[in-house]
Amino acid sequence: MPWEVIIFYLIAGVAILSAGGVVAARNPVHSAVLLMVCFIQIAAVFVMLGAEFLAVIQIIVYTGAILVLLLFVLMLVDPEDLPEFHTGRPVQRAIGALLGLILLLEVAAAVVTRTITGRQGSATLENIEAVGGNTEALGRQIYTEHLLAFEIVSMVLTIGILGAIVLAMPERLGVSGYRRRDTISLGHPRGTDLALPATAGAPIRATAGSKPEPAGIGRTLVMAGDPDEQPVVGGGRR
Amino acid sequence: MSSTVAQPGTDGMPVFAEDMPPTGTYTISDEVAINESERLLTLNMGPQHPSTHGVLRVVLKLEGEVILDCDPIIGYLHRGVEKLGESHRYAQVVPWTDRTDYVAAPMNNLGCVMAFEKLCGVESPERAQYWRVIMSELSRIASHLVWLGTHALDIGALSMSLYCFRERELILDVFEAFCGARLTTNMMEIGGFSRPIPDGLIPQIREFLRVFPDRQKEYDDLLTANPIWLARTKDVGVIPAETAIDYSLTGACLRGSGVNYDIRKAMPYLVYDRLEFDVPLGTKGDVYDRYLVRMEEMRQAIRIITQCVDAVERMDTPLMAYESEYVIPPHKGTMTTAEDMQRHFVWVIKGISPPVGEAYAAVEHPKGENGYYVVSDGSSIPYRFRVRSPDFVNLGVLSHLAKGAMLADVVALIGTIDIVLGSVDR
Amino acid sequence: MTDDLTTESPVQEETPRDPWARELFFADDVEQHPAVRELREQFGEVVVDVVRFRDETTIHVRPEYLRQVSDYLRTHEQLSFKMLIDLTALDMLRLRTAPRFDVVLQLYSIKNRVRLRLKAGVDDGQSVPSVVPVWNGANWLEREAYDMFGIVFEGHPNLRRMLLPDDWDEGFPLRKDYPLRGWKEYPSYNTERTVSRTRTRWTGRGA
Amino acid sequence: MNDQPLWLTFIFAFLIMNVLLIGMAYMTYFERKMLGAMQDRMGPTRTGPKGLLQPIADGIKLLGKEDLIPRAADKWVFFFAPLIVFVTAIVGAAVIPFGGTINAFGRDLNLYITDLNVGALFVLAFSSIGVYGIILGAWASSNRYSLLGGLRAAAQVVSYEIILGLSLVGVFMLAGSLSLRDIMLEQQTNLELGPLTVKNWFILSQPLAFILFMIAAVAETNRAPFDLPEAESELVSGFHTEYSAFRFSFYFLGEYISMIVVSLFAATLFLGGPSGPGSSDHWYLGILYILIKAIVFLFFYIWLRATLPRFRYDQLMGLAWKVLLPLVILNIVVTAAIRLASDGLLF
Repeated sequence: MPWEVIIFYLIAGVAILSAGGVVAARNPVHSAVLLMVCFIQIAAVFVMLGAEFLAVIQIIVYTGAILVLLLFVLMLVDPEDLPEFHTGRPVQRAIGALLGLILLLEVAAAVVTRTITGRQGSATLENIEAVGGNTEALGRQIYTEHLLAFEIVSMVLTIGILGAIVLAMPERLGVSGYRRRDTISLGHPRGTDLALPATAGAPIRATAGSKPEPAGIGRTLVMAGDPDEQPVVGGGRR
Repeated sequence: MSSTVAQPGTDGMPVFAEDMPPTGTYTISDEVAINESERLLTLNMGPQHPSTHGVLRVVLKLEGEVILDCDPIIGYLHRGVEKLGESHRYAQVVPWTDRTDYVAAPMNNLGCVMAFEKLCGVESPERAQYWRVIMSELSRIASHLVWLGTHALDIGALSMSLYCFRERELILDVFEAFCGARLTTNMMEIGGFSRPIPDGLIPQIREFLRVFPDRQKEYDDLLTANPIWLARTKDVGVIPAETAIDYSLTGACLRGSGVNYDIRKAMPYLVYDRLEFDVPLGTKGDVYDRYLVRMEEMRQAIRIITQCVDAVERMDTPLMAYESEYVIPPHKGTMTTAEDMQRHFVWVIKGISPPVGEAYAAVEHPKGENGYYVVSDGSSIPYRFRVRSPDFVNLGVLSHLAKGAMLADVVALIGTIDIVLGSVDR
Repeated sequence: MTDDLTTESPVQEETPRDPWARELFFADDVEQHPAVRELREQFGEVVVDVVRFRDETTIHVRPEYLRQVSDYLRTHEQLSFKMLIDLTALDMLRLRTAPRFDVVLQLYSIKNRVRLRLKAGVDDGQSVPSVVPVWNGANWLEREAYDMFGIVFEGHPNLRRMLLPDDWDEGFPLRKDYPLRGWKEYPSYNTERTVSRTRTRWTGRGA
Repeated sequence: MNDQPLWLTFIFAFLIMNVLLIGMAYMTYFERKMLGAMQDRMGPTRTGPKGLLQPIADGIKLLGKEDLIPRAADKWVFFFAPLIVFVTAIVGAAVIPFGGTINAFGRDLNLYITDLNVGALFVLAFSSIGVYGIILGAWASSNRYSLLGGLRAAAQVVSYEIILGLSLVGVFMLAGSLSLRDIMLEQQTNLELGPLTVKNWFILSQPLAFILFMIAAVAETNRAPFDLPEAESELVSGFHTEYSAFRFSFYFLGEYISMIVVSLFAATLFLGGPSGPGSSDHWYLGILYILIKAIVFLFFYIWLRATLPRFRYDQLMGLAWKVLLPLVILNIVVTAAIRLASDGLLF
């Protein structure tokens, strides 16, 4: 058996095992770790197929960004507070299994028909070599033939980002601002009213005699020579 | 407001622990229970934490990186200095004060000694007063250097601490030459100084005065205009003037907010009324203002020391008010004449017995007002010895400031209040 | 500041001098002290005693009026004792029979640049009104006084142990009947030699 | 480029790995000496002549320490996380070219381990996997300081990876390739600037991209002033608070090796890699040049650490998204426009 096939089966085996582990692991963080392993295996399969660019993009985008954000959320979740996936809900489990099976069959059907008919697309090895490599071929395809689709996808993603910001903003300003005001400190005497962020202080006016001198960046220090000079009016509460 | 449920302890004669009713019960107000139901991250910062300046413990309630609640817990370095002060003779109490704020020990000595002198009605001679001013201003610079180094280190400027400690070393050398100790100086005595001033001391101080302004320019270059420093300190921890007064803040925390209260000017002690200096006042009250105020205070301290050294250089008057009965008799004759030896012996063994009364004396410590309140019942041991340490009171504002700030701001806030846990816990 | 002093018209005819002059705060006759004068006028019986020692004025007030007196001194236009410098307590066990404690407040007027000491005598078990509603800075100071003396401040939002551990069950250490080393027997360390007394080979001295 | 037998590549990879490990050890020595010089002190002096054996002593000490595992820790993840950091840091060096193909020992040798046609992206991809070691280690420690450090690391690395990747797009456009060897070769051509003939180093044509790359690289390697995940004044030690002994040393190794790799990477991308006077004739000069360039970057890292305070978390994210990202996109647009205009395609 040639080496490449052995390595391929090795990688594929690990990928399938880790994918199974993603579903089976009880701790969501373990699932995420196994998903990362699975992604890297898939990237390795891409490399074996000669699609280095896809492999690297797979790692950078899926492993390096999306899964990190997923982990970011999972780390904050107490595993005991999660709904239990492994027990109960037989209908959901059955439907899930069915959907998975259908998906698998679809992929199989596509592969099998392609093998039976023996038809090939335009991305043959010769064509790719003629362009100058996988990366170049991909670039040409995206930026010439599928430019419109590409731009639409990027617009959709931008809208998604904006939507996320809009959804997150009121939370930040409203609820958490409200919460911040509402918490009471153990060390704090009268809680709510003083827990508000400090507003501008009492007006400070320099009385005659003191010399406001520029100090630091954009600040002045009043150099008081006389103890009776009181730049601050008021004081105390109420 | 919830009412207190704490019970007073037992009274009267000694009772043993098992008979005592449980005291120190928590008075957790009902509102606090909110925090339990909220899904907040409780972070226990300290007492072993690199940037709580010792053994301060701060319990934080976080939502992400934003602080919703902050509860400073102190007492990990409590040694009962006040109780110890009530069980030693007057002259023996002074060394205890070294151990409170150990980065500016001469100032603590000075406050304590001034309270005793006020109680006894002793006034130290002029030359001793000048030397006291020199030593206290030197310790002000030393304390501010420690503050600057650790504050900058907390915010991440690694090298500042080493530069600051380099200059502090010069000051400690002066202390060592003056009294033999570097940290716990026990420098001041009731009535002045009983030991003569060493010969080379004035040139040594002059050398420091020559070197220091240039070195301080280096700190300015590193921090004052540094954009990251500005981002971390400007508009962080703003204390309005009213809040500062309300929370009884003193020192740079109060003056950073623009309130003109410096004991050296407001109620001059020693010879401060003869010296020319300015009190820097901030305009905004944030961390950056307090930084500027303290930097300027160091420059003013240099100004004061220069004047004092000029004044004291040709002075040849006594250093100790020996004419008073409350002052330790001169060492001079103790080895040769029996009378002197007896007088000295009796003073040391019996101590002094000030008149019945009470006195409060305060000095402008680098961290704020360091007050000593002494009550005498006519015996040779203080009846009550109260240390009003500035950073204990100043630290009370931390929980107010930390609310709504971010986690990284807490270390900036602790740094800007300038605490030394020996002084907070006493 | 100076404007206030000059434009203020004299209130009392018999004293031609300005009633708020700074010298009056240091006058030998303590009754001329503006704060004493005002408090006697305003509160009458509440002022128990006035003492002057070493240029310091101490006003003893009745404990139940401590908060009102404090608030009056703080909000008074001319006296303006806006700063609470210190709050502590005194155990008068050996000096008088009753009341047992004195709550001591050191006040400072930024406007007049003078200090004033307020005292309120309390007995053990009696509570004092907290001055936290007047000055926030009293929060920690009152907690400390409670911690050290066991004086309960009525209305304090968070009265619990401060310097001592939360589960401290040995009473209040700054009371005069509290022995220096505490009530409990603590294991004393370093009194027994844990290393044998055999001479070490290197120093020739006992270990 | 020639195809050489696999065993030769293995030997070269082995050499590079060992050079990196020893280089890392002496990087710590270099850092301590440099910090010492900047802070008016000596640095290590006691172990060996001028303290030269200090890194070795440190290594032995770390191996000899007790390996503590918190009781509440997730053991497998806790074991596994430091290895991710270490391995991914080293793998990045596989695509760094130290020169072209040379003739030595009677055969043609490649002075690089492999020449991937997406080499630059490969380095980025592995540095993005490296953050898993930090996040997972932080989570597995079940310590709150670690957790906060891990959260910071996740947000920081995801943000600054974008800057790092996009700042290279200008370079890729000019070189017309993602292969580091092609980029290196492109920079060995000469550029005629009127009377002046200079090497076509991309720092000259892409100065903005270079600055942005350096900022992002410092953030990506979690070094001061962007060392928030391990900010010792706030988070004690951040993500490796609970790690000790050789598990800690893996984090330590990983951090310093990734610094070295990033420095080599920057030298290759912007400073012409091994190019320099005489390097086309003598291959060893080329290796010397790339090392010197990398050391300049490493010195820059240390210099930053000695000088600057630390950013706050929100300021760090604000810097990435509000300042650096617009600049980096501007750089791409301007470079693309110039490139098109020079090809006559724009107007």
